[in-house]
Amino acid sequence: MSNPFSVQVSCDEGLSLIRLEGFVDAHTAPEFEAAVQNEVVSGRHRLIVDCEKLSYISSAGLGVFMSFIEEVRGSGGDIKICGLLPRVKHTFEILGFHEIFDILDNETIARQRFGTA
Amino acid sequence: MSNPFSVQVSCDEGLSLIRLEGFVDAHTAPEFEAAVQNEVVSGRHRLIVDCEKLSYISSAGLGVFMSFIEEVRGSGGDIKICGLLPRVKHTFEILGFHEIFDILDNETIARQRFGTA
Amino acid sequence: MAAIEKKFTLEVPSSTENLAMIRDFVKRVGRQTGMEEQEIFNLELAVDEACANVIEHVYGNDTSKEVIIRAICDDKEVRISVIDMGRGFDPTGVTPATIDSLVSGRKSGGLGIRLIRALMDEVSYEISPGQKNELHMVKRLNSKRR
Amino acid sequence: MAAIEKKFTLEVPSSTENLAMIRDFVKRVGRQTGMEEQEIFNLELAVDEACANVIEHVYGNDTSKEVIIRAICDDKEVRISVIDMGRGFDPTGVTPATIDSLVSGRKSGGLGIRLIRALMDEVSYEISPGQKNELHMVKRLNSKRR
Ligand SMILES: Nc1ncnc2c1ncn2[C@@H]1O[C@H](COP(=O)(O)OP(=O)(O)O)[C@@H](O)[C@H]1O
Ligand SMILES: Nc1ncnc2c1ncn2[C@@H]1O[C@H](COP(=O)(O)OP(=O)(O)O)[C@@H](O)[C@H]1O
Repeated sequence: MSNPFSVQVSCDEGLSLIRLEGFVDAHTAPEFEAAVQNEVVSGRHRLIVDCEKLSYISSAGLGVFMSFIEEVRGSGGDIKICGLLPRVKHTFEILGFHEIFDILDNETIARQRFGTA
Repeated sequence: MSNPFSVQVSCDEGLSLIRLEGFVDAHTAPEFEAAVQNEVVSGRHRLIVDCEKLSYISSAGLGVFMSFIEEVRGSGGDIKICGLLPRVKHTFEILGFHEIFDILDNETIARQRFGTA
Repeated sequence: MAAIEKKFTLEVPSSTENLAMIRDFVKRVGRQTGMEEQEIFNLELAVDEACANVIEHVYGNDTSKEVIIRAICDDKEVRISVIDMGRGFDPTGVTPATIDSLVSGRKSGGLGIRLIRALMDEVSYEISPGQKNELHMVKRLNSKRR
Repeated sequence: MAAIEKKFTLEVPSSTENLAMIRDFVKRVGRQTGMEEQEIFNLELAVDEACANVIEHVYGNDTSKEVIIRAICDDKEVRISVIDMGRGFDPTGVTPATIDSLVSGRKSGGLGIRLIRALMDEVSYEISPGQKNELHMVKRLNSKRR
Protein backbone atom coordinates (compact mmCIF):
# COMPACT_ATOMS: atom_id res chain seq x y z
CA MET A 1 0.00 0.00 0.00
CA SER A 2 1.23 3.49 -0.76
CA ASN A 3 1.48 5.95 2.09
CA PRO A 4 -1.45 8.23 2.51
CA PHE A 5 -0.92 11.93 2.01
CA SER A 6 -0.07 14.77 4.33
CA VAL A 7 1.12 18.36 3.98
CA GLN A 8 2.76 20.33 6.79
CA VAL A 9 3.57 24.00 6.73
CA SER A 10 5.94 25.91 8.99
CA CYS A 11 7.42 29.41 8.78
CA ASP A 12 10.65 30.82 10.07
CA GLU A 13 13.15 33.48 9.01
CA GLY A 14 10.76 34.72 6.36
CA LEU A 15 10.61 31.33 4.65
CA SER A 16 7.67 28.98 4.42
CA LEU A 17 8.55 25.31 4.48
CA ILE A 18 5.93 23.00 2.99
CA ARG A 19 6.61 19.33 3.65
CA LEU A 20 4.83 16.85 1.41
CA GLU A 21 4.43 13.25 2.46
CA GLY A 22 2.98 10.27 0.63
CA PHE A 23 1.32 10.67 -2.73
CA VAL A 24 0.03 13.78 -4.48
CA ASP A 25 -2.49 12.78 -7.13
CA ALA A 26 -5.74 14.28 -8.39
CA HIS A 27 -7.34 13.24 -5.10
CA THR A 28 -4.85 14.85 -2.73
CA ALA A 29 -3.54 17.76 -4.86
CA PRO A 30 -6.31 20.16 -3.72
CA GLU A 31 -4.94 19.95 -0.18
CA PHE A 32 -1.46 20.79 -1.40
CA GLU A 33 -2.88 23.62 -3.48
CA ALA A 34 -4.75 25.03 -0.48
CA ALA A 35 -1.52 25.03 1.54
CA VAL A 36 0.40 26.95 -1.12
CA GLN A 37 -2.53 29.29 -1.69
CA ASN A 38 -2.69 30.08 2.00
CA GLU A 39 0.95 31.14 2.06
CA VAL A 40 0.60 33.27 -1.03
CA VAL A 41 -2.54 35.11 0.04
CA SER A 42 -0.90 35.75 3.40
CA GLY A 43 1.90 37.51 1.55
CA ARG A 44 4.50 34.80 2.08
CA HIS A 45 6.23 34.31 -1.24
CA ARG A 46 9.44 32.55 -0.30
CA LEU A 47 8.47 28.89 -0.32
CA ILE A 48 10.46 25.69 0.00
CA VAL A 49 8.60 22.52 -0.86
CA ASP A 50 10.36 19.61 0.84
CA CYS A 51 9.69 16.41 -1.09
CA GLU A 52 11.89 14.03 0.89
CA LYS A 53 8.87 11.96 1.88
CA LEU A 54 6.96 12.45 -1.34
CA SER A 55 6.53 9.00 -2.87
CA TYR A 56 4.57 9.99 -5.96
CA ILE A 57 3.24 13.04 -7.80
CA SER A 58 1.00 13.23 -10.84
CA SER A 59 0.22 16.19 -13.08
CA ALA A 60 -2.44 17.39 -10.65
CA GLY A 61 0.32 18.05 -8.10
CA LEU A 62 2.82 19.35 -10.62
CA GLY A 63 0.19 21.82 -11.77
CA VAL A 64 0.19 23.41 -8.31
CA PHE A 65 3.83 24.40 -8.73
CA MET A 66 3.11 25.77 -12.18
CA SER A 67 0.11 27.83 -11.29
CA PHE A 68 1.82 29.76 -8.48
CA ILE A 69 5.37 30.23 -9.71
CA GLU A 70 4.73 33.40 -11.75
CA GLU A 71 2.87 35.06 -8.92
CA VAL A 72 5.47 34.41 -6.23
CA ARG A 73 8.33 35.39 -8.51
CA GLY A 74 6.43 38.55 -9.45
CA SER A 75 6.41 39.40 -5.74
CA GLY A 76 10.14 38.80 -5.38
CA GLY A 77 9.78 35.29 -3.98
CA ASP A 78 10.25 31.81 -5.36
CA ILE A 79 9.20 28.19 -4.97
CA LYS A 80 12.24 26.00 -4.42
CA ILE A 81 11.83 22.26 -4.59
CA CYS A 82 14.09 19.96 -2.60
CA GLY A 83 14.67 16.37 -1.51
CA LEU A 84 13.14 14.64 -4.55
CA LEU A 85 13.55 10.85 -4.66
CA PRO A 86 15.08 9.77 -7.99
CA ARG A 87 11.90 8.21 -9.34
CA VAL A 88 9.88 11.32 -8.48
CA LYS A 89 12.58 13.64 -9.84
CA HIS A 90 12.23 11.78 -13.12
CA THR A 91 8.58 12.88 -13.32
CA PHE A 92 9.59 16.54 -12.85
CA GLU A 93 12.26 16.20 -15.50
CA ILE A 94 10.05 14.62 -18.15
CA LEU A 95 8.02 17.81 -18.09
CA GLY A 96 11.05 20.08 -18.16
CA PHE A 97 10.46 21.40 -14.63
CA HIS A 98 14.21 21.53 -13.99
CA GLU A 99 14.39 24.31 -16.58
CA ILE A 100 11.80 26.43 -14.81
CA PHE A 101 12.22 25.54 -11.16
CA ASP A 102 15.13 25.62 -8.80
CA ILE A 103 15.37 21.95 -7.80
CA LEU A 104 17.80 21.27 -4.97
CA ASP A 105 19.13 18.29 -3.11
CA ASN A 106 18.02 19.24 0.37
CA GLU A 107 16.46 21.87 2.57
CA THR A 108 19.77 23.35 3.67
CA ILE A 109 20.81 24.11 0.12
CA ALA A 110 17.35 25.47 -0.64
CA ARG A 111 17.63 27.84 2.32
CA GLN A 112 21.07 28.94 1.13
CA ARG A 113 19.55 29.80 -2.23
CA PHE A 114 17.20 32.16 -0.48
CA GLY A 115 20.24 33.62 1.26
CA THR A 116 19.20 32.54 4.75
CA ALA A 117 21.24 29.43 5.50
CA MET B 1 2.41 -4.02 -1.47
CA SER B 2 2.77 -7.03 0.76
CA ASN B 3 6.23 -8.42 1.32
CA PRO B 4 7.18 -11.27 -0.90
CA PHE B 5 7.84 -14.64 0.66
CA SER B 6 10.93 -16.36 1.96
CA VAL B 7 11.71 -19.38 4.13
CA GLN B 8 15.05 -19.93 5.88
CA VAL B 9 16.09 -23.09 7.66
CA SER B 10 18.90 -23.50 10.16
CA CYS B 11 19.79 -26.33 12.55
CA ASP B 12 21.57 -26.33 15.86
CA GLU B 13 21.43 -28.31 19.09
CA GLY B 14 19.20 -30.88 17.46
CA LEU B 15 16.54 -28.29 16.62
CA SER B 16 15.51 -27.06 13.20
CA LEU B 17 14.50 -23.43 13.04
CA ILE B 18 12.32 -22.48 10.10
CA ARG B 19 11.89 -18.75 9.66
CA LEU B 20 8.95 -17.62 7.57
CA GLU B 21 8.88 -14.14 6.08
CA GLY B 22 6.18 -12.35 4.11
CA PHE B 23 3.03 -14.13 3.04
CA VAL B 24 2.23 -17.82 2.86
CA ASP B 25 -0.68 -18.38 0.50
CA ALA B 26 -1.54 -21.07 -2.04
CA HIS B 27 1.22 -19.69 -4.23
CA THR B 28 4.06 -19.78 -1.72
CA ALA B 29 2.92 -22.63 0.57
CA PRO B 30 4.62 -25.32 -1.56
CA GLU B 31 7.99 -23.77 -0.74
CA PHE B 32 7.19 -23.85 2.97
CA GLU B 33 6.01 -27.43 2.64
CA ALA B 34 9.21 -28.45 0.86
CA ALA B 35 11.27 -26.95 3.70
CA VAL B 36 9.36 -28.87 6.37
CA GLN B 37 9.38 -32.02 4.29
CA ASN B 38 13.13 -31.78 3.89
CA GLU B 39 13.64 -31.66 7.65
CA VAL B 40 11.30 -34.55 8.27
CA VAL B 41 12.76 -36.88 5.63
CA SER B 42 16.21 -36.06 6.96
CA GLY B 43 15.10 -37.36 10.34
CA ARG B 44 14.89 -33.97 12.03
CA HIS B 45 11.64 -33.91 13.94
CA ARG B 46 12.14 -31.10 16.42
CA LEU B 47 11.00 -28.03 14.52
CA ILE B 48 10.42 -24.44 15.51
CA VAL B 49 8.59 -22.32 12.98
CA ASP B 50 9.43 -18.68 13.67
CA CYS B 51 6.61 -16.46 12.40
CA GLU B 52 7.89 -13.10 13.61
CA LYS B 53 8.08 -11.82 10.05
CA LEU B 54 5.10 -13.71 8.74
CA SER B 55 2.60 -11.10 7.57
CA TYR B 56 -0.14 -13.42 6.34
CA ILE B 57 -1.05 -17.10 6.13
CA SER B 58 -3.97 -18.78 4.41
CA SER B 59 -5.24 -22.33 4.73
CA ALA B 60 -2.66 -23.54 2.22
CA GLY B 61 0.05 -22.66 4.73
CA LEU B 62 -1.88 -23.80 7.79
CA GLY B 63 -2.34 -27.14 6.07
CA VAL B 64 1.44 -27.65 6.08
CA PHE B 65 1.46 -27.60 9.89
CA MET B 66 -1.46 -30.01 9.98
CA SER B 67 -0.10 -32.54 7.56
CA PHE B 68 3.22 -33.02 9.38
CA ILE B 69 2.31 -32.73 13.05
CA GLU B 70 1.27 -36.38 13.54
CA GLU B 71 4.39 -37.68 11.87
CA VAL B 72 6.86 -35.57 13.85
CA ARG B 73 5.10 -36.27 17.13
CA GLY B 74 5.05 -39.96 16.26
CA SER B 75 8.84 -39.72 16.03
CA GLY B 76 9.16 -38.02 19.39
CA GLY B 77 9.44 -34.53 17.93
CA ASP B 78 7.10 -31.57 17.63
CA ILE B 79 6.37 -28.45 15.58
CA LYS B 80 6.37 -25.41 17.83
CA ILE B 81 5.07 -22.16 16.44
CA CYS B 82 6.40 -18.83 17.74
CA GLY B 83 6.37 -15.10 17.18
CA LEU B 84 2.92 -14.77 15.62
CA LEU B 85 1.70 -11.23 14.99
CA PRO B 86 -1.74 -10.67 16.57
CA ARG B 87 -3.61 -10.56 13.27
CA VAL B 88 -1.97 -13.77 12.09
CA LYS B 89 -2.47 -15.48 15.46
CA HIS B 90 -6.14 -14.77 15.01
CA THR B 91 -6.16 -16.91 11.85
CA PHE B 92 -4.59 -19.82 13.73
CA GLU B 93 -7.12 -19.45 16.53
CA ILE B 94 -10.19 -19.38 14.31
CA LEU B 95 -9.28 -22.88 13.24
CA GLY B 96 -8.53 -24.08 16.75
CA PHE B 97 -4.82 -24.51 16.11
CA HIS B 98 -4.04 -23.36 19.65
CA GLU B 99 -5.67 -26.56 20.90
CA ILE B 100 -3.45 -28.78 18.79
CA PHE B 101 -0.20 -26.85 18.50
CA ASP B 102 2.19 -25.41 21.03
CA ILE B 103 2.05 -21.71 20.14
CA LEU B 104 4.66 -19.62 21.94
CA ASP B 105 5.59 -15.97 22.17
CA ASN B 106 9.14 -16.21 20.93
CA GLU B 107 11.97 -18.47 19.90
CA THR B 108 13.58 -18.56 23.34
CA ILE B 109 10.44 -19.91 24.95
CA ALA B 110 10.02 -22.38 22.10
CA ARG B 111 13.56 -23.66 22.66
CA GLN B 112 12.86 -24.00 26.38
CA ARG B 113 9.85 -26.15 25.56
CA PHE B 114 12.14 -28.51 23.76
CA GLY B 115 14.35 -28.46 26.87
CA THR B 116 17.33 -26.82 25.16
CA ALA B 117 17.19 -23.16 26.14
CA MET C 1 -32.95 7.14 1.19
CA ALA C 2 -30.84 4.41 -0.30
CA ALA C 3 -27.18 4.51 0.66
CA ILE C 4 -24.73 5.03 -2.16
CA GLU C 5 -23.32 1.75 -3.36
CA LYS C 6 -19.79 1.46 -4.62
CA LYS C 7 -18.98 -1.33 -6.98
CA PHE C 8 -15.52 -2.69 -7.73
CA THR C 9 -14.52 -5.53 -10.03
CA LEU C 10 -11.23 -7.31 -10.56
CA GLU C 11 -10.59 -9.98 -13.19
CA VAL C 12 -7.32 -11.91 -13.20
CA PRO C 13 -5.95 -15.02 -14.88
CA SER C 14 -6.51 -18.21 -12.90
CA SER C 15 -3.15 -18.54 -11.17
CA THR C 16 -2.19 -18.57 -7.50
CA GLU C 17 0.40 -15.96 -8.45
CA ASN C 18 -2.50 -13.48 -8.58
CA LEU C 19 -3.76 -14.09 -5.05
CA ALA C 20 -1.56 -11.30 -3.71
CA MET C 21 -3.14 -8.91 -6.20
CA ILE C 22 -6.60 -10.07 -5.18
CA ARG C 23 -5.81 -9.43 -1.52
CA ASP C 24 -4.54 -5.95 -2.37
CA PHE C 25 -7.79 -5.25 -4.16
CA VAL C 26 -9.85 -6.42 -1.19
CA LYS C 27 -7.72 -4.35 1.18
CA ARG C 28 -8.33 -1.23 -0.88
CA VAL C 29 -12.06 -1.87 -0.95
CA GLY C 30 -12.09 -2.57 2.78
CA ARG C 31 -10.26 0.67 3.57
CA GLN C 32 -12.93 2.62 1.72
CA THR C 33 -15.59 1.27 4.06
CA GLY C 34 -13.81 2.32 7.23
CA MET C 35 -13.61 -1.27 8.48
CA GLU C 36 -11.03 -2.01 11.16
CA GLU C 37 -7.69 -3.36 9.96
CA GLN C 38 -8.28 -6.79 11.53
CA GLU C 39 -11.63 -7.01 9.74
CA ILE C 40 -10.04 -6.05 6.45
CA PHE C 41 -7.35 -8.65 7.02
CA ASN C 42 -10.03 -11.28 7.60
CA LEU C 43 -11.91 -10.19 4.50
CA GLU C 44 -8.73 -10.59 2.47
CA LEU C 45 -8.32 -14.08 3.88
CA ALA C 46 -11.87 -15.18 3.09
CA VAL C 47 -11.66 -13.91 -0.49
CA ASP C 48 -8.20 -15.45 -0.92
CA GLU C 49 -9.60 -18.83 0.17
CA ALA C 50 -12.56 -18.58 -2.20
CA CYS C 51 -10.34 -17.59 -5.12
CA ALA C 52 -7.70 -20.23 -4.34
CA ASN C 53 -10.47 -22.82 -4.50
CA VAL C 54 -11.55 -21.62 -7.94
CA ILE C 55 -7.97 -21.49 -9.19
CA GLU C 56 -7.09 -24.94 -7.88
CA HIS C 57 -10.31 -26.93 -7.97
CA VAL C 58 -12.24 -25.35 -10.85
CA TYR C 59 -9.60 -24.24 -13.34
CA GLY C 60 -6.58 -26.28 -12.26
CA ASN C 61 -4.30 -23.25 -12.62
CA ASP C 62 -5.26 -22.85 -16.30
CA THR C 63 -4.20 -19.22 -16.74
CA SER C 64 -6.30 -18.78 -19.87
CA LYS C 65 -9.31 -18.86 -17.51
CA GLU C 66 -10.37 -15.89 -15.43
CA VAL C 67 -11.35 -15.43 -11.84
CA ILE C 68 -13.70 -12.54 -11.24
CA ILE C 69 -14.03 -10.78 -7.91
CA ARG C 70 -16.85 -8.31 -7.47
CA ALA C 71 -17.23 -6.15 -4.39
CA ILE C 72 -20.17 -3.94 -3.56
CA CYS C 73 -20.16 -1.82 -0.46
CA ASP C 74 -22.51 0.61 1.13
CA ASP C 75 -22.70 1.95 4.66
CA LYS C 76 -24.05 -1.32 6.03
CA GLU C 77 -22.09 -4.15 4.47
CA VAL C 78 -19.54 -5.38 2.00
CA ARG C 79 -20.75 -8.01 -0.43
CA ILE C 80 -18.09 -9.89 -2.30
CA SER C 81 -18.71 -12.43 -5.02
CA VAL C 82 -16.16 -14.77 -6.51
CA ILE C 83 -17.27 -15.80 -9.97
CA ASP C 84 -16.14 -18.67 -12.17
CA MET C 85 -17.45 -20.28 -15.36
CA GLY C 86 -16.67 -23.83 -14.24
CA ARG C 87 -18.68 -26.93 -13.62
CA GLY C 88 -20.31 -25.67 -10.47
CA PHE C 89 -19.69 -26.79 -6.93
CA ASP C 90 -21.64 -25.94 -3.81
CA PRO C 91 -19.27 -25.54 -0.90
CA THR C 92 -22.19 -24.82 1.39
CA GLY C 93 -22.98 -28.53 1.05
CA VAL C 94 -19.57 -29.56 2.39
CA THR C 95 -19.45 -30.45 6.06
CA PRO C 96 -15.96 -29.42 7.06
CA ALA C 97 -14.01 -32.25 8.64
CA THR C 98 -12.97 -31.73 12.24
CA ILE C 99 -9.44 -30.47 12.69
CA ASP C 100 -8.66 -33.60 14.71
CA SER C 101 -9.67 -35.90 11.89
CA LEU C 102 -7.63 -33.86 9.41
CA VAL C 103 -4.59 -34.02 11.65
CA SER C 104 -4.84 -37.76 12.21
CA GLY C 105 -5.42 -38.24 8.48
CA ARG C 106 -2.31 -36.13 7.74
CA LYS C 107 -4.37 -34.03 5.39
CA SER C 108 -3.41 -30.51 4.46
CA GLY C 109 -6.69 -29.51 2.84
CA GLY C 110 -10.18 -28.88 4.06
CA LEU C 111 -9.54 -25.68 5.98
CA GLY C 112 -10.50 -23.10 3.37
CA ILE C 113 -14.26 -23.39 3.45
CA ARG C 114 -14.15 -23.56 7.22
CA LEU C 115 -12.26 -20.27 7.30
CA ILE C 116 -14.65 -18.59 4.87
CA ARG C 117 -17.62 -19.54 7.00
CA ALA C 118 -15.96 -18.46 10.22
CA LEU C 119 -14.90 -15.10 8.84
CA MET C 120 -17.96 -13.98 6.91
CA ASP C 121 -21.45 -13.17 8.15
CA GLU C 122 -23.22 -14.80 5.23
CA VAL C 123 -22.06 -17.30 2.63
CA SER C 124 -24.15 -18.55 -0.26
CA TYR C 125 -23.62 -20.06 -3.67
CA GLU C 126 -25.43 -19.44 -6.93
CA ILE C 127 -24.75 -22.15 -9.50
CA SER C 128 -25.35 -22.39 -13.25
CA PRO C 129 -22.95 -25.23 -14.11
CA GLY C 130 -20.78 -24.49 -17.11
CA GLN C 131 -22.08 -20.94 -17.27
CA LYS C 132 -21.51 -18.95 -14.15
CA ASN C 133 -21.01 -19.89 -10.52
CA GLU C 134 -20.94 -17.25 -7.85
CA LEU C 135 -19.85 -17.59 -4.27
CA HIS C 136 -21.45 -14.72 -2.41
CA MET C 137 -20.00 -13.54 0.87
CA VAL C 138 -21.33 -10.78 3.07
CA LYS C 139 -19.54 -8.98 5.87
CA ARG C 140 -21.63 -6.52 7.82
CA LEU C 141 -19.92 -3.34 8.90
CA ASN C 142 -19.51 -2.75 12.62
CA SER C 143 -20.67 -6.29 13.25
CA LYS C 144 -18.96 -7.62 16.31
CA ARG C 145 -18.62 -11.12 14.97
CA ARG C 146 -15.01 -11.97 14.35
CA MET D 1 4.51 -20.04 -31.01
CA ALA D 2 2.36 -17.30 -29.61
CA ALA D 3 3.45 -16.02 -26.21
CA ILE D 4 0.98 -16.52 -23.41
CA GLU D 5 -1.07 -13.41 -22.81
CA LYS D 6 -2.24 -12.43 -19.37
CA LYS D 7 -5.28 -10.26 -19.09
CA PHE D 8 -6.27 -8.20 -16.06
CA THR D 9 -9.27 -5.93 -15.60
CA LEU D 10 -10.18 -3.48 -12.87
CA GLU D 11 -13.45 -1.55 -12.66
CA VAL D 12 -13.92 1.17 -10.07
CA PRO D 13 -16.38 3.98 -9.40
CA SER D 14 -15.44 7.26 -11.05
CA SER D 15 -13.78 9.01 -8.13
CA THR D 16 -10.26 10.34 -7.65
CA GLU D 17 -10.29 8.45 -4.37
CA ASN D 18 -9.79 5.29 -6.43
CA LEU D 19 -6.65 6.44 -8.23
CA ALA D 20 -4.45 4.88 -5.54
CA MET D 21 -6.19 1.55 -6.09
CA ILE D 22 -5.69 1.88 -9.84
CA ARG D 23 -1.97 2.52 -9.35
CA ASP D 24 -1.72 -0.54 -7.09
CA PHE D 25 -3.34 -2.61 -9.79
CA VAL D 26 -0.92 -1.34 -12.43
CA LYS D 27 2.02 -1.96 -10.11
CA ARG D 28 0.95 -5.57 -9.61
CA VAL D 29 0.55 -6.11 -13.34
CA GLY D 30 3.92 -4.47 -14.02
CA ARG D 31 5.68 -6.68 -11.47
CA GLN D 32 4.41 -9.74 -13.29
CA THR D 33 6.16 -8.66 -16.46
CA GLY D 34 9.56 -8.23 -14.86
CA MET D 35 9.69 -4.54 -15.78
CA GLU D 36 12.13 -2.39 -13.84
CA GLU D 37 10.72 -0.49 -10.87
CA GLN D 38 11.17 2.90 -12.55
CA GLU D 39 9.29 1.62 -15.61
CA ILE D 40 6.49 0.32 -13.43
CA PHE D 41 6.36 3.66 -11.63
CA ASN D 42 6.05 5.43 -14.98
CA LEU D 43 3.34 3.05 -16.11
CA GLU D 44 1.40 3.80 -12.93
CA LEU D 45 1.73 7.50 -13.65
CA ALA D 46 0.52 7.24 -17.26
CA VAL D 47 -2.52 5.18 -16.26
CA ASP D 48 -3.26 7.49 -13.34
CA GLU D 49 -3.27 10.47 -15.73
CA ALA D 50 -5.56 8.72 -18.21
CA CYS D 51 -7.98 7.69 -15.46
CA ALA D 52 -7.90 11.08 -13.76
CA ASN D 53 -8.94 12.61 -17.08
CA VAL D 54 -11.89 10.25 -17.38
CA ILE D 55 -12.92 10.83 -13.77
CA GLU D 56 -12.65 14.62 -14.03
CA HIS D 57 -13.46 15.47 -17.64
CA VAL D 58 -15.81 12.68 -18.70
CA TYR D 59 -17.75 11.77 -15.58
CA GLY D 60 -17.20 14.80 -13.37
CA ASN D 61 -16.59 12.60 -10.34
CA ASP D 62 -20.02 10.97 -10.70
CA THR D 63 -19.33 7.83 -8.66
CA SER D 64 -22.27 5.98 -10.17
CA LYS D 65 -20.15 5.80 -13.35
CA GLU D 66 -17.32 3.32 -13.79
CA VAL D 67 -13.80 3.60 -15.04
CA ILE D 68 -12.45 0.40 -16.57
CA ILE D 69 -8.77 -0.40 -16.81
CA ARG D 70 -7.72 -3.39 -18.89
CA ALA D 71 -4.15 -4.64 -19.03
CA ILE D 72 -2.82 -7.30 -21.34
CA CYS D 73 0.76 -8.42 -21.12
CA ASP D 74 2.92 -10.91 -22.90
CA ASP D 75 6.69 -11.23 -23.14
CA LYS D 76 6.98 -8.24 -25.48
CA GLU D 77 4.73 -5.51 -24.19
CA VAL D 78 2.09 -4.29 -21.79
CA ARG D 79 -1.05 -2.89 -23.37
CA ILE D 80 -3.29 -0.89 -21.11
CA SER D 81 -6.65 0.52 -22.08
CA VAL D 82 -8.69 3.00 -20.08
CA ILE D 83 -12.32 2.69 -21.01
CA ASP D 84 -15.24 5.04 -20.46
CA MET D 85 -18.81 5.28 -21.74
CA GLY D 86 -18.76 9.05 -22.11
CA ARG D 87 -19.19 11.48 -24.95
CA GLY D 88 -15.86 10.71 -26.56
CA PHE D 89 -12.78 12.86 -26.70
CA ASP D 90 -9.63 12.38 -28.69
CA PRO D 91 -6.64 13.48 -26.64
CA THR D 92 -4.35 12.60 -29.53
CA GLY D 93 -5.82 15.66 -31.24
CA VAL D 94 -4.71 17.97 -28.46
CA THR D 95 -1.46 19.82 -29.00
CA PRO D 96 -0.06 20.18 -25.54
CA ALA D 97 0.69 23.77 -24.62
CA THR D 98 4.31 24.58 -23.92
CA ILE D 99 5.26 24.58 -20.26
CA ASP D 100 6.28 28.23 -20.62
CA SER D 101 2.87 29.27 -21.87
CA LEU D 102 1.20 27.33 -19.08
CA VAL D 103 3.41 29.00 -16.50
CA SER D 104 2.83 32.48 -17.81
CA GLY D 105 -0.90 31.74 -18.07
CA ARG D 106 -0.87 30.55 -14.43
CA LYS D 107 -2.58 27.38 -15.51
CA SER D 108 -2.39 24.19 -13.53
CA GLY D 109 -3.76 21.87 -16.19
CA GLY D 110 -2.54 20.57 -19.49
CA LEU D 111 0.26 18.35 -18.25
CA GLY D 112 -1.51 15.00 -18.15
CA ILE D 113 -1.65 14.16 -21.83
CA ARG D 114 1.90 15.38 -22.24
CA LEU D 115 3.02 12.94 -19.53
CA ILE D 116 1.12 10.04 -21.06
CA ARG D 117 2.75 10.62 -24.42
CA ALA D 118 6.21 10.98 -22.93
CA LEU D 119 5.91 7.84 -20.82
CA MET D 120 4.30 5.38 -23.22
CA ASP D 121 5.61 3.96 -26.48
CA GLU D 122 2.26 4.14 -28.27
CA VAL D 123 -0.91 6.08 -27.51
CA SER D 124 -4.12 5.81 -29.50
CA TYR D 125 -7.80 6.42 -29.00
CA GLU D 126 -10.80 4.43 -30.16
CA ILE D 127 -14.02 6.42 -29.94
CA SER D 128 -17.68 5.45 -30.13
CA PRO D 129 -19.27 8.52 -28.52
CA GLY D 130 -21.85 7.66 -25.88
CA GLN D 131 -20.99 4.00 -26.14
CA LYS D 132 -17.40 3.18 -25.43
CA ASN D 133 -14.20 5.17 -25.64
CA GLU D 134 -10.88 3.51 -25.18
CA LEU D 135 -7.52 5.11 -24.66
CA HIS D 136 -4.94 2.51 -25.62
CA MET D 137 -1.41 2.76 -24.32
CA VAL D 138 1.45 0.44 -25.09
CA LYS D 139 4.72 0.05 -23.23
CA ARG D 140 7.25 -2.27 -24.79
CA LEU D 141 9.27 -4.40 -22.43
CA ASN D 142 13.02 -3.78 -22.33
CA SER D 143 12.50 -0.72 -24.47
CA LYS D 144 15.07 1.87 -23.58
CA ARG D 145 12.78 4.81 -24.10
CA ARG D 146 12.08 6.52 -20.80
N1 LIG E 1 -14.96 -23.77 -6.02
C1 LIG E 1 -14.80 -25.11 -5.89
N2 LIG E 1 -15.02 -25.92 -6.94
C2 LIG E 1 -14.87 -27.26 -6.85
N3 LIG E 1 -14.50 -27.88 -5.71
C3 LIG E 1 -14.27 -27.14 -4.62
C4 LIG E 1 -14.41 -25.73 -4.65
N4 LIG E 1 -14.12 -25.26 -3.42
C5 LIG E 1 -13.83 -26.32 -2.67
N5 LIG E 1 -13.91 -27.47 -3.37
C6 LIG E 1 -13.74 -28.83 -2.85
O1 LIG E 1 -13.93 -28.81 -1.44
C7 LIG E 1 -12.76 -29.26 -0.76
C8 LIG E 1 -12.54 -28.48 0.51
O2 LIG E 1 -12.17 -27.14 0.17
P1 LIG E 1 -11.34 -26.26 1.20
O3 LIG E 1 -12.02 -26.32 2.53
O4 LIG E 1 -11.19 -24.92 0.63
O5 LIG E 1 -9.94 -26.97 1.36
P2 LIG E 1 -8.80 -27.23 0.27
O6 LIG E 1 -9.10 -26.39 -0.91
O7 LIG E 1 -7.54 -26.84 0.97
O8 LIG E 1 -8.85 -28.71 -0.01
C9 LIG E 1 -11.65 -29.13 -1.76
O9 LIG E 1 -10.59 -30.04 -1.55
C10 LIG E 1 -12.35 -29.39 -3.10
O10 LIG E 1 -12.44 -30.75 -3.35
N1 LIG F 1 -10.82 11.77 -21.46
C1 LIG F 1 -11.09 13.07 -21.68
N2 LIG F 1 -12.34 13.46 -21.98
C2 LIG F 1 -12.62 14.76 -22.21
N3 LIG F 1 -11.70 15.73 -22.16
C3 LIG F 1 -10.45 15.43 -21.87
C4 LIG F 1 -10.07 14.08 -21.62
N4 LIG F 1 -8.73 14.06 -21.36
C5 LIG F 1 -8.33 15.33 -21.46
N5 LIG F 1 -9.34 16.17 -21.77
C6 LIG F 1 -9.25 17.62 -22.03
O1 LIG F 1 -7.90 17.91 -22.39
C7 LIG F 1 -7.35 18.87 -21.47
C8 LIG F 1 -5.88 18.55 -21.21
O2 LIG F 1 -5.80 17.36 -20.45
P1 LIG F 1 -4.52 17.08 -19.55
O3 LIG F 1 -3.31 17.28 -20.36
O4 LIG F 1 -4.67 15.71 -18.95
O5 LIG F 1 -4.52 18.17 -18.40
P2 LIG F 1 -5.61 18.46 -17.27
O6 LIG F 1 -6.50 17.28 -17.19
O7 LIG F 1 -4.78 18.66 -16.06
O8 LIG F 1 -6.32 19.71 -17.69
C9 LIG F 1 -8.22 18.81 -20.25
O9 LIG F 1 -8.25 19.98 -19.52
C10 LIG F 1 -9.58 18.45 -20.83
O10 LIG F 1 -10.24 19.62 -21.26
